Amino acid sequence: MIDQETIVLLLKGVNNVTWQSMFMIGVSFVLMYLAIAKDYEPLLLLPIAAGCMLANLPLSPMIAEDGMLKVLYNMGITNEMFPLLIFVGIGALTDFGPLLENPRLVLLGAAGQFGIFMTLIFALLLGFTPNESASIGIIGAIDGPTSIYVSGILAPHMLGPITVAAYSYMSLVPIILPPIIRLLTSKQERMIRMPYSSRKISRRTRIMFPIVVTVLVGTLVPFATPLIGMLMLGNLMKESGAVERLTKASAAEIANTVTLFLGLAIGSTMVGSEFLKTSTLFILVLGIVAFAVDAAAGVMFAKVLNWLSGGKVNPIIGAAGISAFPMAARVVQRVAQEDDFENFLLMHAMGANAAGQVASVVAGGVLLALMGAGG
Amino acid sequence: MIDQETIVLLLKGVNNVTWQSMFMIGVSFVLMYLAIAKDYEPLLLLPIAAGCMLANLPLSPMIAEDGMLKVLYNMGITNEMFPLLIFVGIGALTDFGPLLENPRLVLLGAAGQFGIFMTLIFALLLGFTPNESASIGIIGAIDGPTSIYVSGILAPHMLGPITVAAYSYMSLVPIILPPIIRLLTSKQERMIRMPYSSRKISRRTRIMFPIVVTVLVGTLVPFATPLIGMLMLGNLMKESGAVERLTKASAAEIANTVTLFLGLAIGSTMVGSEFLKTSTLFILVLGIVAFAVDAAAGVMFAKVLNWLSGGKVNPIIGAAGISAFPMAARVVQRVAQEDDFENFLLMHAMGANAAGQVASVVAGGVLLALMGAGG
Amino acid sequence: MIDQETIVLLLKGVNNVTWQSMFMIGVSFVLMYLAIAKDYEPLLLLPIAAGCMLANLPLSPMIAEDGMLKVLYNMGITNEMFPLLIFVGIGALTDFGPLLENPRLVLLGAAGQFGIFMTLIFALLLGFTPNESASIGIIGAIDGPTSIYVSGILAPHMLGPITVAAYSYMSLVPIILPPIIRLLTSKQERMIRMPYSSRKISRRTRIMFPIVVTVLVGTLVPFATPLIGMLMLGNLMKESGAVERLTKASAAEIANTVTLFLGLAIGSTMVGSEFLKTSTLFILVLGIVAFAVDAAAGVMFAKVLNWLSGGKVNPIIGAAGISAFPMAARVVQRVAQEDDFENFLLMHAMGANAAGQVASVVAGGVLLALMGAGG
Amino acid sequence: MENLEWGLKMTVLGMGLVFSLLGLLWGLLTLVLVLDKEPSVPVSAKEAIAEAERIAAVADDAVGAQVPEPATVNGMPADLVAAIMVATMKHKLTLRRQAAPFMRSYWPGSKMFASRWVATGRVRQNYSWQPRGK
Amino acid sequence: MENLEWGLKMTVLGMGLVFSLLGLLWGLLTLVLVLDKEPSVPVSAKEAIAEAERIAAVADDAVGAQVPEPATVNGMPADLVAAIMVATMKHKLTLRRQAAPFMRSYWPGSKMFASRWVATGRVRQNYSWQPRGK
Amino acid sequence: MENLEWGLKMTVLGMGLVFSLLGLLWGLLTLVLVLDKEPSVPVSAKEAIAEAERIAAVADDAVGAQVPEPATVNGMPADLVAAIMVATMKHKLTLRRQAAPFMRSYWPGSKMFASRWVATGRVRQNYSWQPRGK
Ligand code: NA
Ligand code: NA
Ligand code: NA
Repeated sequence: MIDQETIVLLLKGVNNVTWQSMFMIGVSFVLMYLAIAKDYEPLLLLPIAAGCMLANLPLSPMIAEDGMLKVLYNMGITNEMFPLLIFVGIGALTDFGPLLENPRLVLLGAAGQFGIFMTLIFALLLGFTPNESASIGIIGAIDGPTSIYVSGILAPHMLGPITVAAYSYMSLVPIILPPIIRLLTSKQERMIRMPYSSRKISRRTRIMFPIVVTVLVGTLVPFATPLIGMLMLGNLMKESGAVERLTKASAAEIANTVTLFLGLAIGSTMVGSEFLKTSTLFILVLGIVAFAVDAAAGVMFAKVLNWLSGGKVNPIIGAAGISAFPMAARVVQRVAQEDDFENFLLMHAMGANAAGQVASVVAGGVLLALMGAGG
Repeated sequence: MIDQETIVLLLKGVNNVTWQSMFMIGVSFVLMYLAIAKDYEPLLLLPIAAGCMLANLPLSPMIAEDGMLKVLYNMGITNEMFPLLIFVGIGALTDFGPLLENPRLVLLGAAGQFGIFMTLIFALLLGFTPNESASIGIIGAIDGPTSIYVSGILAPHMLGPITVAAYSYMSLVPIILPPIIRLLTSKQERMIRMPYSSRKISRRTRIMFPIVVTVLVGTLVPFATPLIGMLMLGNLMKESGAVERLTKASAAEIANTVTLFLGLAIGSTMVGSEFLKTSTLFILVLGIVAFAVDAAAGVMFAKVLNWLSGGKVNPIIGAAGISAFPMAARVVQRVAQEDDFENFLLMHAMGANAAGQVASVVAGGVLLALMGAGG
Repeated sequence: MIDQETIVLLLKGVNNVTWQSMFMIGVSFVLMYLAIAKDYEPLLLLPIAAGCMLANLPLSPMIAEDGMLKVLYNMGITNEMFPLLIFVGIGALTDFGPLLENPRLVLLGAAGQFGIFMTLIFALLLGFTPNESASIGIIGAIDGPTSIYVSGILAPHMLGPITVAAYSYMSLVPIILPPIIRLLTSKQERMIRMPYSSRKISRRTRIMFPIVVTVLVGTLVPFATPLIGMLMLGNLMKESGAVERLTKASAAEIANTVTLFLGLAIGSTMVGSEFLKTSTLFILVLGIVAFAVDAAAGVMFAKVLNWLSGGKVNPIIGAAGISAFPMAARVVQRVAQEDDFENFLLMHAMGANAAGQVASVVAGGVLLALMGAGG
Repeated sequence: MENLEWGLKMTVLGMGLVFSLLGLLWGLLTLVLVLDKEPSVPVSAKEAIAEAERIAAVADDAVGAQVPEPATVNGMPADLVAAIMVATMKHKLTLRRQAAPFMRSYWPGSKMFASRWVATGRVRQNYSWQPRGK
Repeated sequence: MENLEWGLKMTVLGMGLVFSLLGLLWGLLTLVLVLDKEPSVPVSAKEAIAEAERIAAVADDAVGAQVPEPATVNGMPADLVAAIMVATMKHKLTLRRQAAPFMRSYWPGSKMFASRWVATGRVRQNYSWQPRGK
Repeated sequence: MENLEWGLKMTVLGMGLVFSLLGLLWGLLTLVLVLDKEPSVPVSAKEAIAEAERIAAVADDAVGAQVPEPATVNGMPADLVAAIMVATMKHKLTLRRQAAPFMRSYWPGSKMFASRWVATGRVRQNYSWQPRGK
């Protein structure tokens, strides 16, 4: 009664298990461990891990034509809508006040993007194509949606490892930054206190800021328009105070839904043959390099500013220019307090940090422009 | 090292700034001002303004193929899903009780749609095509989703200015109505008091109302089925009390998300060459005409009812028949109190107002039927 | 002035009323009655009823090309995304603890799927095609999303009646189960008390459970990967405790939105000619059969376990193996208390019930595998 | 003038249809009310207006129904007016606190959606309009 | 009868597979529990049922899990039964109020999702099932 | 080495553009601040840090901004530090309780999103940064 054909049908799944797929499922377990036990950006890494696991099960219908993970990928990754929507939510929760009070910190954000280009060069030397190299470099933006957006355009086949690297290392900022800061600064430098002055930032200025940034950046670097435009849209909605329902929806309901879908879709790209290359290993290593160079460049540039200002700038706030808002600023504050518990740099670091957030997006757009992508 | 080609690439954005795009960005600033500083329907106008600004930045990737604003447009404007989903939320928050207690007010809602057709004629005389004229006329429905739905079918190239006109003028109802009411009524008429009687509206009647309206209108005017069906679906869910989770989701999460997406998508249609025509100016002027004629027709028809009833109907409640629920009713109440502080007409005005809501949708369907659109 | 053509246009709607469409609108009224007055799964049945009503209005634009119900259908039914998303939400609210403490209950869940295959045979004998028969049989999974998923793949033209049957009968579980239980068990059997022992289920075990189940089932029955994967994804997010925002979004915002869309889309498939066949009547009858056979098989299998264990298993907990979590378990507890108010079986029944939930999904995948669907 | 003629035809047909449809609705609603057999009882204008404001306050939450008017009623602060109304009605009502409708309560602590009429609404919103204490 | 034969084959194969898979799962779960080395301790039925009700109350929130049953347990109002159970268990428990699970609290003030068992659940829901006070 | 050359070119161009753009932004912001004519007033570092923590606490809610650090500040429990800060600042501030920002309150009762700095934030978050009591 049970014929040959039926048995073949029943064993189809088991027969299609490959060592690659088993390895990738193992990778998904590692990601789950990092997300759940180590609390590494679980909102992103857990869905990515789940997507990876589901995509690597034998004959997975989820990545077949019309499979749900495929549908999600086409819904928001192909057209880059998901990372942009997440940016609206981030903008709705970001207060650029520390930067507005202290605009000269803006340049620290620029310095913190140096790792992008250093890493791009290293990647080129390792044999990656220009587009791939730029995608790996963008890990140095230290900003999830920017990394996803840029690499999704330039090298979609590397989206998985780049996103994983970007978010994992972002969780490691508290571990990566302190040794670099200590290596590059003397105790005396780290103990520099910076005075505070406060000025009221008018509501008008707060509302004009996102508009000015959008028009300025969008006009000079059209490729950056989607990234900067969506980040600043969220901020405009927040600062306007006129559309609280939409602000809340962007930061909560939309952000949560999109994060789940985005993570699953990105995870589903991590299938055996494409992922299991030495290139993936290189990406992971180069990602760390990008973070480290960013931080070092930020600190060194801040040292220059310190010198120019006659010793008034504590160079460690430069490390906050890498973005990773607001985590990097907190780490800087902690490092400062290790040498002098009464040294409060947080607000200055937050300013540099907010500048880094803007600069990361600008750098993403600049990179796309230089690659001439899309037109 | 930096060659000619690179420089051209870098100046691409600046070189593509046109006076049209600058003008449109200026328009977006005006809309932002109206939304934020003047509180004109900010939930719609702020996203529209943002969409307009982002679409008019040079070489904007957001309206390119697969650009996010294009994606949103295709997601819910082309197929009219967004305005319909907003209608579900409106239905879920609308209480037709005042109309159910006082069904004869229904006719006041009909009279308040006269501006649609007057405006259509004016538009024809100004040289607009029949479809365009009907789309401009529908501003007189004084109902956002209806205007978007109808003009999206008949004249999608005019969606931007029509939506902006519809929502801006809706915010101006408190300014537009009073002078018209005062012009057309004597103080004596405005001081007519209307007695109240109350009857318990059974839950069964409240549940049957949306069903009956859907079947009646949908059968007689199939083109109105989507509009009336979605409005009444929201109301049915609300009155049934059986699906509170869905009612809440429709009125909050879905409504908020869709409003943001809808606004951005509509704003993105407002690009230079299409918007900067005298026709846009005509649309803005004709929109005001539509509002005024609606209000006047409502008041005049109420005067007829007053005459027929032997002086028992205060003619100013006719002005609430234009829809703009519940704002128009409140304005009517305020006007009444200016002459007689003890004159409470609000519940009657709310009945006319709810009738106007239904009548607007019916008029939208009738207009589509008469134009033979789509079918 | 009003010509022939215009009159034809105006009467188009009325002229296109057919007895079939009127009958289907009547069906939608019955469903509304069941949903609102009888509280039969209103979250599903009310949207289904509304979709059915709107689709059957004459010339309904809602099911035309680009009509909203069509758009919703293509958005999440064609690709099966909606039922899968609902599964994420169910997983996020299901606690498999009772099963983990008492793993031998797992087999009761298997027994409760027997109705699927019995019903399949009956359907074959009544002349349905194999695919149709399997789709009807899957009503016996007694699990909404599984029924929708499987029948959506095998026999999409029967999606309407199958979904309606699945959810209606699920509401009837408290009425269907007790007589079957009483018929197949003696009072003495029903009075068997089962002792409890409790063990702490470690967080690690709770987190590993969804992962193990996904990999095990997904590897052996690839067709079950989407169903089991999404159910277990929700459970993993819940048990990990690391992504509460996503867990909540899955169980609330996403679930609510998808439920509304899913119901409307499924309702829209219930149009005259396809629905009004004797086959629909057969489906409704066979659905009840499936439920009854499931329950009977569960009880009989529990009797075997009771015999094997020397009288230590109360056979009525077998009825909870059908799934319908957690309702079936509650019904079992109620039946037990009728004979002995001090007999507390609920936790055991919950274990069988959770096993039934897993087994239903497995059975759905097995059925798809056996039909060789999709490749 | 062909255009004008067509436009007039549209107007006559359109307004005719709108009036016919709403007239039909009027008939149906009247019929339903007759079948309902609920008595119609006179109520004071103040009671009616309080109920009307409750309904309006809920509708204010709908997208596209913002109220840019100053929050006054004929020069008096609206909150005060509402408070007075509430006070005058209170003795007629039994307050059913626990059934506060979900529309108003999902973001508690925030006044995000609260219009000036919420105060009124909170008191009465759980009643279908039956101020006779029925 | 070809159909019947095919159907029977499906049944045998299908139920065989379902039983095999769940049997395999049984084995795996038993193994995990053995590795976990947690002791199994007898508990009273009342404690067990209270915990079970807590789990059921959370699951009631899932779409497609509505409970149209009358809210009684063998004729007694369910709330009362729950209250009694809670009262008898209370002295054994330390109440951890602050950790009220988010599932129940997102629309506070509303009883929207609250089944009759929530009262029970609210008391115990923060415990993994370890009524021995472990 | 063609690659290296191209890479260096990218670096020079890229960093040059990023610096130019942010420099331009610096200029614009400075201009705006000059036009705003708000005086710049010295504040204590503690006030500044409390405000900074408030801003950071809101940003923590953003996806991709989780804080896996141990909740201590130089060995002291963070909550304690926050509490001390709050206490030292409290006498300078008028508390505007009713305006608790919606970001923090949508799932009340749950500590779901609350970072260790929320305690600080709750006190000051309704102020734009103007600790002079302006
Ligand atoms: Na960066
Ligand atoms: Na109108
Ligand atoms: Na089942």
